[in-house]
Amino acid sequence: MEGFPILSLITFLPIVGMLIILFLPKEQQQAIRLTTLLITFIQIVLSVIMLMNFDYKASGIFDNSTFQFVEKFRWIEIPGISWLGTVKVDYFLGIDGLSMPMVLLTSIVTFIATLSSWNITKAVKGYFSLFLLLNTGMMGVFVALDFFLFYVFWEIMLLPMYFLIGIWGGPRKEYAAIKFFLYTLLGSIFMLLVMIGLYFSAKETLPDGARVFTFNLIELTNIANYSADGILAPMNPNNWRLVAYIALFIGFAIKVPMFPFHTWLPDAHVEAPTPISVILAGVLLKLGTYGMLRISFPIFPDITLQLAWYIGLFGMINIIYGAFCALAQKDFKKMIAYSSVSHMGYVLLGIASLSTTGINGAILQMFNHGTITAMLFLIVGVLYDRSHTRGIDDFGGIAIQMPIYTGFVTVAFFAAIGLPGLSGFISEALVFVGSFGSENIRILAMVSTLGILLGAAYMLWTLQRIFFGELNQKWNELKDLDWREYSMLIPLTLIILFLGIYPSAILDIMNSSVKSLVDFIITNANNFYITSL
Amino acid sequence: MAQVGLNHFLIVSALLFSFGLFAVVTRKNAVMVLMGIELILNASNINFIAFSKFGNFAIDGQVIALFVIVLAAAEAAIALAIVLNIYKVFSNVNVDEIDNLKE
Amino acid sequence: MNIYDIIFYLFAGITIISGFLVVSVKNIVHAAFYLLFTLFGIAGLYVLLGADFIAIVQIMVYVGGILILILFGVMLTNKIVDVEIKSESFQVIPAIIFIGILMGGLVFLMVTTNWENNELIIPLTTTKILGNIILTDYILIFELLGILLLIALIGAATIARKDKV
Amino acid sequence: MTETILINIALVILFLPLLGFAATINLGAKIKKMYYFEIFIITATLILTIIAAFFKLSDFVNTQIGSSFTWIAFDTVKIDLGIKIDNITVIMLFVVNLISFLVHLFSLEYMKGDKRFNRYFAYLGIFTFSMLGIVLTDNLLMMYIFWELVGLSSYLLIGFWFEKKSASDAGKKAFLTNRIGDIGMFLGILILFANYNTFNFDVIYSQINLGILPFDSTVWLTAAGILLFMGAVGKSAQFPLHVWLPDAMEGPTPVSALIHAATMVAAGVYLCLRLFVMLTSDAMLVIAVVGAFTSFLAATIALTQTDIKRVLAYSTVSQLGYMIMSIGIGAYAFAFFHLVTHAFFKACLFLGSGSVIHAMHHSQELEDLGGLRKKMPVTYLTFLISTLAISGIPLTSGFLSKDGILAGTLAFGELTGHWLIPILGFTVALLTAFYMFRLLILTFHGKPGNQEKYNHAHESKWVMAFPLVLLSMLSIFIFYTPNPISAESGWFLDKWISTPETVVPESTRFEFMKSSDSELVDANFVHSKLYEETMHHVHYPAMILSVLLGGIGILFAFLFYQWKKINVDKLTNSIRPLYNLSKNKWYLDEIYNATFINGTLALSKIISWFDQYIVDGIVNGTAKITKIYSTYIKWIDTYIVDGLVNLTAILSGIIGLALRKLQTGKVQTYIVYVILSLLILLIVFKPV
Repeated sequence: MEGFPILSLITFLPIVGMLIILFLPKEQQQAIRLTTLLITFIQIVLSVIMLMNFDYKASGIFDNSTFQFVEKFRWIEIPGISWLGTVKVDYFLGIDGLSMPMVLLTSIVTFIATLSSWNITKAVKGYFSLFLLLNTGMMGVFVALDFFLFYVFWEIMLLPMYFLIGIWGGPRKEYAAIKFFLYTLLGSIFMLLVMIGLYFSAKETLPDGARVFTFNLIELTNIANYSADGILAPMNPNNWRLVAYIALFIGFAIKVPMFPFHTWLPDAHVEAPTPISVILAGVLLKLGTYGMLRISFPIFPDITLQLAWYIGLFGMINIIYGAFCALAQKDFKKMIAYSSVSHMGYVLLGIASLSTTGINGAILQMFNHGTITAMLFLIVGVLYDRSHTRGIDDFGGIAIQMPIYTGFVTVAFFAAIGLPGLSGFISEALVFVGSFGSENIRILAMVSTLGILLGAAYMLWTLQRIFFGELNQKWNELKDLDWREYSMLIPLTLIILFLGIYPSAILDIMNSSVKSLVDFIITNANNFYITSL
Repeated sequence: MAQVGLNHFLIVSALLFSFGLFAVVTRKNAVMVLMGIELILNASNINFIAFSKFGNFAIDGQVIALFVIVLAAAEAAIALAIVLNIYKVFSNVNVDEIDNLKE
Repeated sequence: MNIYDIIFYLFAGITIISGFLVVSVKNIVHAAFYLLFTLFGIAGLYVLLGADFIAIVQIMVYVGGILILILFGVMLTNKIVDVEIKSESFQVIPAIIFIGILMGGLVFLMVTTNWENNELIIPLTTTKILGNIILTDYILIFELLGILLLIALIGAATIARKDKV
Repeated sequence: MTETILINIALVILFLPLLGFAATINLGAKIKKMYYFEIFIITATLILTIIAAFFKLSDFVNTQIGSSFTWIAFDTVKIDLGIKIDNITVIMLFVVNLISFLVHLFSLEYMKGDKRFNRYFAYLGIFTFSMLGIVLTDNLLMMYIFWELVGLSSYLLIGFWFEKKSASDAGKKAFLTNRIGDIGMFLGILILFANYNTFNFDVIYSQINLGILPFDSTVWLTAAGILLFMGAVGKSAQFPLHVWLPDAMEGPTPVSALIHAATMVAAGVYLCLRLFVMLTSDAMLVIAVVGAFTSFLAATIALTQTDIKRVLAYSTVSQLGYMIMSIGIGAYAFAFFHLVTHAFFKACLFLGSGSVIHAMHHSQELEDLGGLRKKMPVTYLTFLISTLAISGIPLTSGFLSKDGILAGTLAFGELTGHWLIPILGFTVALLTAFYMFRLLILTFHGKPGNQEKYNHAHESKWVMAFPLVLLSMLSIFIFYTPNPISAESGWFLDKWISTPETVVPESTRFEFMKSSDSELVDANFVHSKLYEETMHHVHYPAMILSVLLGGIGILFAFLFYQWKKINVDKLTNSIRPLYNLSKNKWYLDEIYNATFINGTLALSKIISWFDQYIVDGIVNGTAKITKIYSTYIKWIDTYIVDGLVNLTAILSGIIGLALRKLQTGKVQTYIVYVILSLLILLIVFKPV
């Protein structure tokens, strides 16, 4: 695998696909769909190849030499602007145990979402072009190791998402799309500010010995690279690190979405077409927490330690608040959307524990939530396609009419509830074990267990209202699943079952990275503390 | 009068440039205008070569001068062709009467 | 005053005087002949500046090419029978004022500017150097000029063609 | 037979039902007769269980066998899963598999013609698998995993007839109520894991034994014990979480027999047995009080219920309360003993009621029944034997176990002064005998309530009768001990079950459980000599009292319902409030509905409103303010900024008109302008 640019390939393959699609005539809808399917399938193959060549012992995080499949060369270089110094941006890709599961998740979810896009009939060409562009953006964020590049990919995602919701969405699509766009853009602005602040605070040493300002995420974690008067330098007694951290955190929290920045999510989900909801919930929400783990935590270990309790607090609020909101919803899709809010709370709680168990659990939860929620949205989509309504109370007794579908629904719902044997359980359990074990947020963890109960309550109540009881005669024409829906639901079910029984398949990938992240935060936070004294 | 140096050449070129411009501005006949332009181009060429000798441009100045000559040739050819066309249309080549650009 | 200076003033005088005559005489044919002298004078200045090859090119292209072309233009646009080929001037007074200001300004600029002045020893013959540099550093421009000339050739022929198809 | 073989057999026993489930659920839609596969699987499991139990109880009776593997490992965390086979395990295995087998058989006839027949058997399969997992596990995590899985299968089976709203409601209620208990249990597990970094029972106990306490405090140890007990409160339907079990009777009757009477609800008791050694005296007292109160509460409710299955359900709750109480007072062995005997006779009672319901075409109200003794002799006889057993009449298994528990409560009262517990215990014995015989008389004696249905009723087929006969046989003392009045000398208690030594620090033990008071007798550990002696000492008084109370209860039942010497209606009228209290289950459902359920729903509505109008309102408000702001900006823009621009335009127009004069249209003029301007620029920006 040495030297083969597999990360660039997996990232930019969708762009190639997009170009192919742009050259296809508009009428060739089937060819367009098949191209997209092929591209996403190749991505799965590539990520599996990556997984097979993945070194489970290499930790990454702050250690340049242990990143894998690294591609690095100068992308932008503007020499000699007087006060700026040499502006240089690297094209720097690489993965470690944090990003590998996310790359895997992205390729799986996009593949499933492609299948689910089959019944999009409006402007097929445009849809799939944007879809593939979105795909590149997501992949890019997970593999970029240069802040600038990260930011570029982050923004690339935004635009296609805006159009995908705004053109192919439901009745209030414009509102939802613009809300999503503005919200996320707000987050991006915060991120941009911090990015620039970091840039002028640290310098990296080039191989030829020159010292230049840097966007390199790995170099930014090294305290030795900061200049003493940098605005975000830890040893600067008047530094702005706390403010920067909060700004960055808000930027990521909007994506998570964290209370009180979550209100774009229900609207976006309800209005977005099914495949886009799948991607939104399956991948996009993970970007926020991934960003925290990749950027906030290693670069600001001191503040992270300082604010861990608040992160945990917001995690707890998310869990309980989201669950209560979900309980009150009358719209099936909105209910699932709020359940996402609740489930992402577990991720926040897990990372706030700053323990290997908690963070392992959090990343596993990110993966599991990706697959489970993807499945939940597909399920909503299946029902919506047939009945054109999403009101929970409009249904009743669907289990009689669609028994196999109900079987899949049961699996997905119980996975979301955290039933042992399905993947959701082990990640939630690890999050709780980790956060309870961390003395700092023990109380929060104890309160959060209420979420387990509420989660079961809203899920089962919905299950009952839609599927059980007498068959509502309005729906006695509904057909059970067709082959395409099987092909979407069965792989996800298998993944959910497999990870429920053998979670180590994902846990082993990230063990060493998570461990070194936690060690790094703990040791460095103390160092920083001493220097700032 | 001092030793002949850069300035002398530049002054010659400045005068030549002014004459050329004067021709361009005042003469009615398009061919005369063309001659004025030739003068202007030559004036600039003198500058190029003078700077080539006295400035920092080394041989490059001469090369540019060469290119200017070539351009001048091309320009003359095209310009005369245009003049012929104007003549065909207006039956004279007096530029002051050809003011369709106005209004 | 050494011999170099004398030769300079000689050529400069030829150039300026004949240049002035070019723009001041009424008869176009005369003006064209004065232009011939001007071009010769400039060629002499080139020689003084060590640009032997350019000087030759100046004579060959300008005198042999452009000047002939201009004469043809004069002939073609004035009836030959009309012996008195004259060209009138207009707006002479304002033009003189403008040009006077311009000339003054230019000379002022030329004289007062603090030019970098480090006189180079130009080699005796520049032809070989020019050839080298044109075909290496300036090859692109060279090629483009070639194309430009071709375009000019075709363009001139097309524009001047009698009947438009 | 070696230990390895035994372990392998145990694993096969565990996973066979899972195979049955997976095959039946997936192929059930295609293959009509798939349920035979499930029957085959359960039969094989039962045979293997009998083999395993036989060898364990003969060859390895005093050894504990176990095996584990690492499931998840990272950093310093290592999560092992494993099984542990001791005597309790194999006896439970036997009980679960036997009853499961009999219920499978019974269901063949009972569920005949149901459109989801295969799925029903598949659900039974996954239930059996999960229950066996609980029984076999050697650690808390796996216990929790299977704990949830039995919850799932219970949910699926209660809501099996999901077309009925009451059935799906009951399933949901069962699952959610259990979840409340599970949260407590989960927190308890978290406390232990956070301190000992393992889920394994034995490792945790050995750590506690070394004096390592959770967070270095006995309070946390007590808390852990009580929190874990909360899991049992949910699963074993103890007050205040008992409300789900009566509703769970919406499920098919064989399911009630298997899950909600014999096995799953006993899982809570089983958990407490596993936890017994780490319970502090405070935790034990809580457990004892909860158990005693539950058994009393349920018994009073059972007095007035008119649905045959509900009476049995409340009697189950009551008996489970007995077992829990028994653990709380330290009568470990009798708790387990009662679990086993109760499993058999209560399964028999439920299946008997199923037989009646089947015969009466799904009529289960007591007023429709009556006089079935002659129509259904086998059912009647087996029902009678089981009723005698649950009432604690000598020569039955129930007498032995119940008597032990009551003696334990007396001894406990004598040793600690908590007399409330024995008083409640004996009251319940009286009430149990009364309401059980009320049920028996109203069902089988007297006149038929519904003549038409009565005429069609007939004795059940052998697949339904055989389980009844077998289970009622197992309610006779001889299977447990040769001595009909004391179980202590029987193999069950003497050889197989012995009370383990508690590991909690001395300061947190009951006075009578101090280690100075224990000794080793015949390789069996006697955890408290004083307690044993006291129990012996009170044994005969307790026995006489309990038989007497049972007899009185039966007598009153006959007086009320058989001979009608006392007018029931008159009596109920005179104690109307008490009657209503009992009839309406102490209004607990209503109270819960009004407070917790409606409270939660109202809270969710409030929060949702808050979300929609406040949080999102702020967002939209910001947008609106921006919009308003922007209209003002637009005004400024139109009239001031744009005004300036327009002014500029007008000005430039005027200037342009003036300057137009300069425009001659002649190229030359323009050139002059250009060059002059250029010259000016050059002069102005001339470098020095």
